[in-house]
Amino acid sequence: MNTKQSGTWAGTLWLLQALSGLLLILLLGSHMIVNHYVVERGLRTYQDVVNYLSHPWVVAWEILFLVVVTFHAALGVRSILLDLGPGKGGRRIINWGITLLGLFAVLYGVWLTFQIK
Amino acid sequence: MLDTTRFNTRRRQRRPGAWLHLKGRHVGAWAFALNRLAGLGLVLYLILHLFVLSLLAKGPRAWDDFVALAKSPLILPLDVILLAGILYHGLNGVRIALIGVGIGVRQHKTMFWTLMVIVAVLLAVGTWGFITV
Amino acid sequence: MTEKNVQFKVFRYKQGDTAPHYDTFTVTVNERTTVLDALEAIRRDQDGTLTFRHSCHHASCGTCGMRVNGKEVLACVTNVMELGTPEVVVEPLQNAPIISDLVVDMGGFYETFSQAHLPLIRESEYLPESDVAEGVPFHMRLESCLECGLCLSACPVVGTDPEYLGPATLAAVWRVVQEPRGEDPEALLAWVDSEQGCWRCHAAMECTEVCPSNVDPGGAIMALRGELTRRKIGHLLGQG
Amino acid sequence: MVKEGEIIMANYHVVIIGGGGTGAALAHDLALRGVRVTVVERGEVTSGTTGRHHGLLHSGARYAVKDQESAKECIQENMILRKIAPGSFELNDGLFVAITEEDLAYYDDFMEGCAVCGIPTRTLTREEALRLEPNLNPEVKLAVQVPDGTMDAMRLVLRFFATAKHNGAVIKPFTEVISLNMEGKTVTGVHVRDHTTGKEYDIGADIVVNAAGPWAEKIARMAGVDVPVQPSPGVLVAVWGRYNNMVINRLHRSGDGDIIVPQRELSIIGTSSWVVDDPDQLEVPEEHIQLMYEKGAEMIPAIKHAKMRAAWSAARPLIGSRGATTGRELSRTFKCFDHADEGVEGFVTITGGKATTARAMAETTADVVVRKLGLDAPCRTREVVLLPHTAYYT
Repeated sequence: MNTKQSGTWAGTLWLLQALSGLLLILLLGSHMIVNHYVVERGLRTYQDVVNYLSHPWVVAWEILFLVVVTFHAALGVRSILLDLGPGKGGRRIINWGITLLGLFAVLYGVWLTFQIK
Repeated sequence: MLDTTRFNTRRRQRRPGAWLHLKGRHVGAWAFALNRLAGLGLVLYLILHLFVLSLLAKGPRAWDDFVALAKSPLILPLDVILLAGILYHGLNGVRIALIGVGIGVRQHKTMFWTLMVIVAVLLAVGTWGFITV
Repeated sequence: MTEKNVQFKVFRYKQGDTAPHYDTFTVTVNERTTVLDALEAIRRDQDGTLTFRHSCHHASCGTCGMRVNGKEVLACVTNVMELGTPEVVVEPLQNAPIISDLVVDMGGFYETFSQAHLPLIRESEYLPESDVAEGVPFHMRLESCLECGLCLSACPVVGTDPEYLGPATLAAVWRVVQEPRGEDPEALLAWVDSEQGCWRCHAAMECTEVCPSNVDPGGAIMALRGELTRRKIGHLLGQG
Repeated sequence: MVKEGEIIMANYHVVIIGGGGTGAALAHDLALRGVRVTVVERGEVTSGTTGRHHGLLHSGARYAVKDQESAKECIQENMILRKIAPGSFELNDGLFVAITEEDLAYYDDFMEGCAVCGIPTRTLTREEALRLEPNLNPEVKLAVQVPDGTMDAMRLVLRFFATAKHNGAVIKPFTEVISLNMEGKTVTGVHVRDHTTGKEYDIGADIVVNAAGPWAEKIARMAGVDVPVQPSPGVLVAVWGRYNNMVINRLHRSGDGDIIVPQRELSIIGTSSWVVDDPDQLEVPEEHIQLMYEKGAEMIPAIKHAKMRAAWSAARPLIGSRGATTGRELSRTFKCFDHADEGVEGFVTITGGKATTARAMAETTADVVVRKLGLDAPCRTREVVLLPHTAYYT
């Protein structure tokens, strides 16, 4: 029997992709509603953004959003690349590449949050 | 032997664009291709969005100039496209997640069209919001 | 019976050719004529070198799978007039090596498919209200899957990834899980619980659309995922 | 493997013309006897008559009154096939149903014929029959259960091919015989055209076997001999849905539309019978399709409104002189011709028979072939279990 596989991770990742997608509906929904409607007339000025991010809960919420959206995006891109049949070595490169890019995006976002004063 | 010397020399061609060959295909394949295109679009937007946010690090001037640009009516269609992508990818994603664990597999087309109605309604509401806000 | 002339634009390729081409043949058809009938008429009356696979002529053997006007069909049950096009384009299945003209090599398919160890016959679902005949030692019927390869040709993922197990094999595994008959469903479930197995599918459901024999490979793949997900969650809960 | 142009010194080489059930079983038989075999087939294997039959594993009961030679072959082969090809059949038995008083009058002859031929039977009352087959015509008078079955017309044959390949036989589909190579009055091989490459070449052979079914006459003529084959087409109709569990036959002298075979998602009604000169000219006459529906509905009324899946024709290769009118009067038995009798050496024809008796046809033919080659190799195909059909491709 064919045993070239990456074990049960495939299923777990698929489930995480589905769950992160469902979570994003909540997170992205609130991100858009808050950013554009709750703050009166939306986050228009730099000062608006600074005020908005002055609440620690807001920062935590936005960072969570960033983490989940990056995770979902990274897995999605990985899935597209895996569909191209990259072979064993290719799969390893894709896995590492996607992980590093995702980590970079998250760290950059967190760093950015603390740049705004 | 089925004359394998000859048969095995011919390997099947890979078709990396197979998912985009939609002629003669059905709703499911279209839904999948659109989902992937929307997803790719959203990844690009995410990168762009993060890049734009770097303006925040450069201080109020840079940001406020950008917001002024983003408020121009020329950007509105792009906003609508973005919202359409988000709504489509999100709601079709719900469908894929459900059928992916065996829920409503036989009704997947009905589910698709129902969700598309919801997408259309939300898109209309959202567009109205863009115009009026 | 009304008759009319239909143009058949047929994919042609012989080993050694630098590139494939299309030949056009005119065939007189009536309301009963199938694409397979037309191909036989072409070979008999116009070009004896045309190659295509066929055997049972009633959608039971699965050999005459091909693409007609861009859709995967069994030529033997595809009525020419019902296609409604003045020109009928006939091409080989996708995602398999071409041997010649409309003939593709099914070897790669069977290499994967045979690993599912699906027996040719299955338990028979008897007609409602009927009994089992006394003295019949086994109550079985032939499996529904014709092994025709239409699903593999229509699948958007098989086209891009040669290592993907593909809808027919995954459906066969699901059949064995449902009805093991001496095979080991655990080993098969472990086999398909992989990147190249049931998780590779994107639920485009083209396999189910084109299946000529009600196998519903797409449903089978989703059922495999459901089964594996239940097990995974059960495992997590059992540990937690 | 026999390569093109390679001269086989080690042992004898037999070329079989025709990749149907007979050619497959013969390739398997000869390969087991240690003979090198090449099968050439004009199209895909089983694309001629073999694949197109209704998929009935005959018990022989159908021929038990009028054609007992064929009936005996059938029951004997039926039992052998169950042993050597397990898993290839729907072993659901068959019922011969008497619908009319006239059918009932045939019962005694039928039972006597089955007894003579060694076909086991069990008579069922009307109620018993309807309990087994609730879709039967409620007018049914009685039914007789016999060991019929459903087979996969192609895959059983692929199992013969797969096993033959495994034992060294070479199968060449899409390879059409253009002419027979002859030295004087001896056939020395075949000149073929490979339709996958468009190239023509010769294959040498110690003996060429003509197993071309209804095309056997055409091949024989290439060697200047004649075989009495009468291509006799029949129409079959497949409808969606399984209307019966068992094979349903009409209890009467064989006639049109008197068999319904359940197969996969379908039920198959057969057949009609007429005769043609050219087995490539197979019509599917509209009135025959209607006849299948009508006659089928006499046994299972619901058939009348069943949705049609396919209608097609298959040409039986019956043995008989030209001039037969319907083909029904011709025997279903088979015959092997050693054309040395007509002065042509190295050339044997096998024809007639049925899918159920393909193995026996092969045994008889292989006996003739090894005798001609001067070999002493007994037949082993009664015992050797066949490989699965997938092994043909892998």
